[in-house]
Amino acid sequence: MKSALLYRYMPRYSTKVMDHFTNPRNVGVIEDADAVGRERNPACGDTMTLYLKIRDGIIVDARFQTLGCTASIAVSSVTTELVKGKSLEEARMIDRHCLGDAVDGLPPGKTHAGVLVADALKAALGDYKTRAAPDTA
Amino acid sequence: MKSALLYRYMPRYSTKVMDHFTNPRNVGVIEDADAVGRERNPACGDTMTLYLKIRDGIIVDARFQTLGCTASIAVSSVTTELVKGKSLEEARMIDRHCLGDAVDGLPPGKTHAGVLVADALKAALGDYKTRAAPDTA
Amino acid sequence: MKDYIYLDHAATTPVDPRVVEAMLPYFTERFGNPSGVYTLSQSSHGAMEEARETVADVLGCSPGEVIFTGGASEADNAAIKGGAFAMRREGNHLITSAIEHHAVLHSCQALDDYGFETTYLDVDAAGLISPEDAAEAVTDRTVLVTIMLANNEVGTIEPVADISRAVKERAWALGRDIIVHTDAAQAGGVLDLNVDRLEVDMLTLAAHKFYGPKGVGILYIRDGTPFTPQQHGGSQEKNRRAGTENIPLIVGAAEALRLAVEEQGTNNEHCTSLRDRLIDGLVGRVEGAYLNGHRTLRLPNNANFCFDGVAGESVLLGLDMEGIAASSGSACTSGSMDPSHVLTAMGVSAERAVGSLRLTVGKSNDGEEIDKVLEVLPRIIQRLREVSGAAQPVG
Amino acid sequence: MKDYIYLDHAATTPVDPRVVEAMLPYFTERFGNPSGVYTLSQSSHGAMEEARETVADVLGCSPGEVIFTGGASEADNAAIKGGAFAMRREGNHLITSAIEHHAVLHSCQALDDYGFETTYLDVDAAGLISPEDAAEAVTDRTVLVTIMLANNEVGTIEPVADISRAVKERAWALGRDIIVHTDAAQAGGVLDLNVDRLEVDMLTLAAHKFYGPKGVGILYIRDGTPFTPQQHGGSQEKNRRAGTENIPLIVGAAEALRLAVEEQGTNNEHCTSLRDRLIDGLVGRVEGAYLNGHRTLRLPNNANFCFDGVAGESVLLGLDMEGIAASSGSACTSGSMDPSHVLTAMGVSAERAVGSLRLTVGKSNDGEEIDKVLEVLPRIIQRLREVSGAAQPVG
Ligand SMILES: Cc1ncc(COP(=O)(O)O)c(C=O)c1O
Ligand SMILES: Cc1ncc(COP(=O)(O)O)c(C=O)c1O
Repeated sequence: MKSALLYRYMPRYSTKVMDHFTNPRNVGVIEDADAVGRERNPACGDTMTLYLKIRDGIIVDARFQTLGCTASIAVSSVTTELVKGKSLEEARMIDRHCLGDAVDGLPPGKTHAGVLVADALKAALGDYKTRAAPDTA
Repeated sequence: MKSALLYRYMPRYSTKVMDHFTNPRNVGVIEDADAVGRERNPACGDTMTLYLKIRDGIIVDARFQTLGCTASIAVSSVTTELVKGKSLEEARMIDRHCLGDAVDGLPPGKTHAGVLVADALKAALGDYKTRAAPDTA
Repeated sequence: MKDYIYLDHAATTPVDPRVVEAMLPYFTERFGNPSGVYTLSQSSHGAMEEARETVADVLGCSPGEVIFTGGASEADNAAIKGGAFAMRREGNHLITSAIEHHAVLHSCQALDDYGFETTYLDVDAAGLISPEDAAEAVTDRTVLVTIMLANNEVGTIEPVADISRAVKERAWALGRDIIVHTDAAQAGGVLDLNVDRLEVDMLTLAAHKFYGPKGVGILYIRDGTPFTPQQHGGSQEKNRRAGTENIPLIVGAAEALRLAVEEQGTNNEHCTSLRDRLIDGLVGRVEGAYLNGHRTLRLPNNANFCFDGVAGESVLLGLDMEGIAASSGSACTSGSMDPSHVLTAMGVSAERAVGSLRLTVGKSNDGEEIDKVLEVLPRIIQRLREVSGAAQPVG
Repeated sequence: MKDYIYLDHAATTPVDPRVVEAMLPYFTERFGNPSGVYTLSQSSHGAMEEARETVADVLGCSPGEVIFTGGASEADNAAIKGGAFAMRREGNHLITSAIEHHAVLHSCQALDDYGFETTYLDVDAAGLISPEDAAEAVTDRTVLVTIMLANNEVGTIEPVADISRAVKERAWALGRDIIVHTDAAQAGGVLDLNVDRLEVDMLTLAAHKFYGPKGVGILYIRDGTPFTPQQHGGSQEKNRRAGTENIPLIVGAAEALRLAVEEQGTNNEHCTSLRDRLIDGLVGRVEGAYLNGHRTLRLPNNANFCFDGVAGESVLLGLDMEGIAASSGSACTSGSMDPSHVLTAMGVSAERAVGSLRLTVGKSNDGEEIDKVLEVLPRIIQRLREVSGAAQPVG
């Protein structure tokens, strides 16, 4: 079969998703992270761990590990790029819609990827808060 | 469209049916008939009139008029040929199965043609009996 | 002169070679199951969604409101049962007409077993359904009304928008909402199919009636219309119709509809002229010949007659022997023993219905063919009348 | 080397060019509606009846017991609902397995609304259903048992004849008769389909699984089996399935089945060897790789794995980028969020099911292609495990 015949190929994922899936940025662990957020989507089993390094209220480094579908991996990757350099306030404003936009949209049925990553980010920011004020925990 | 493409043509009707439909024998009325049988299938509307000329217990002539489908016309025609020269006894033995056989079989859903003609024959034979013994009527 | 004169386009049409061309790659090359995630699947999926958009453009709806089925019968079954069951709590009464296709009539009847009741609206001598009658039939239990856009036997075009408006207004007056479905199987590529102008909630089409393939139907379901799927399984067609999508035929159906609508003006004009040549050449010239259906509110392709003193089936065989394909609403043709329920509902007597003949023209017919029919058909009728003894036209 | 390596034959197959050839005349030339009386119709009708005989030969039944439908989903729906409704007075209990296709499971579920109840039999770790369990599930209300001949996800072949015998004997002991249906959609052209040896009353096939067209299914109904038609309308298929018959696809389905059965030995051998090459090349070589389903009682074309530390969907995308088409029973692939009900029923944990991958080979695959997969796939898994942090195989 000739691939030329697939001329009407309709990518389900945006070029940006495919780029980040193929070459995910900032994969891995930050050993001395200031904040860690871990989320698992109980329905589909996708799991993300987000590691943040924070200096003076600014996210200076971010890394991730994601077991998940293409969308989850791509959104994870984009998110690490997105949050770097952002203040904690700014980071707190990032929700699943922002993340969807950041990968030029997610196809129907894949919006859970944005939810997973947004939740992991929230969890990481929460973790930072908890660590900063351990006695109020 | 080329008719050559219809090579797998599966005739629903036997050659004999088509022959008698195309060239029905003994169409018409016997003005001085000795017996007339008229039947109408109330369901499909097919109607047959059978005229018989009878001499010394032998059917010497038979004619028919049939408003009906191909099968009814063909069976009518075949029947007029079949009964000619037959004794009344012999004619009485002719039922729808005989008539179906006489046209080399009727397709499924067309057996009512045999019923119609068999009934018309029976009616004609009954008519003859009635005429022969008017006072017992 | 072609070998065979096909005048049964209402039964089915040949697939347009351009449609075959459009389908071919999807059998052997772009054959992917559209629910896969890989390129080949996405290619099928894309083709299917393009087809859906093409259909939606014609219907004036959004693509998500279009479902592909295995035929018009399936679409009718799904619309009627799917609508009725979804509205079960609201009532148990359906309204249809006495001249619907069996796919509609028998779907309604099948619902009897589940506590539904159906009113079958009468038609006038031309086969027209009255909007007033329809409105009067609405009760506080009515959930669905289904009325065909054009009749498949006699070609009469029904005032669907008027009927829909009448029944909906009546229903609203009773404080309720009802679903209006139309079986437009005979109208594809021929009449306006805009669902807003038709004011319908559901609509059925069959590709094989407009030079598309058999085995693929289209069901329009207006967004928000209550609908209980009738074919269960996978989540195809947004859970409204399970089963691996038939991509080649879906592509073919959409291409056929696109072409038919594009060429609608020319084809309708062409067919109307051939149809009228048939009607004018037979009615008034052959004694004991009558036109069935409405003289003007009829499909461009449909000419339907009764001939006294002959049986339709015999006429068909006679025509076939001359290389002409036609059909009849007489009993005996289908193996069923009842005369056409359509002719009966229009008040045609059983005697007369025996002699019914339907000639439905198509885009590939020409005037020469019609002339051949006008020459051959009266001869056949004359010959059969001699056999039936009705050579003198029956009073 | 071909451009694209297609390993999703369980989802659908390309139509064999010989089958396309067989279908083509029926689109444009021999297009007649088989219910007409004229030559063109009789030609269609003859082709359809020939197709029915071809299928009947394969099933070892009489042609009148074969119905053509719009797909396997329709056939499953018709068999289950049609059988259950026809037996309504005898009882309201159905038996099926937990690993059936959704067309079966959702048909059973749809019957809940009508007072039916279904027992879903468990399977063992290999996906096998036990005849004893089936027999034990029979009650004095059981009317129908439906068990697939081979599972579409993991390829496990079920002991359908044994199950049928067990449930029938149990039912007879209770003084009753029950209908046994099998969904053989994955087994067409692969396993023995003789209905007497399978001891079934109804059987479903899908042409597009054996190099025939999509959109046409086959339903066998043993003479005398109670059956209430589900699609109402015309009297086609002896009143068991209304709708204009899809002649080209019916001809294609029969020709595809004929070819598949004729070439069954060769194809099965070919597929088994490729399948085993895949299994042997992955299980035991890639760490954290597990075979799903039975090692030997499995379809010749089916290899199904779980890989720890990756999500199936990502593997599919990775494969697609290398020109390889495969599928996964993981959630996320279908848009549905649930992991495969088949893997779940076999006791595979949700965590592990995330990493499922199905590779189903076909007659046009070759060893070179398999070697390419064996080279590419471990790399993809390795790369994804780095992303997930599970580069070390998960215990
Ligand atoms: C008005 C109408 N409705 C429904 C149908 C059913 O279409 P199909 O037989 O293709 O399912 C037809 C044609 O047969 C029709 O003319
Ligand atoms: C076992 C089984 N049953 C039923 C079906 C349904 O077939 P279709 O989607 O062609 O209707 C399939 C394939 O999808 C299958 O594998």
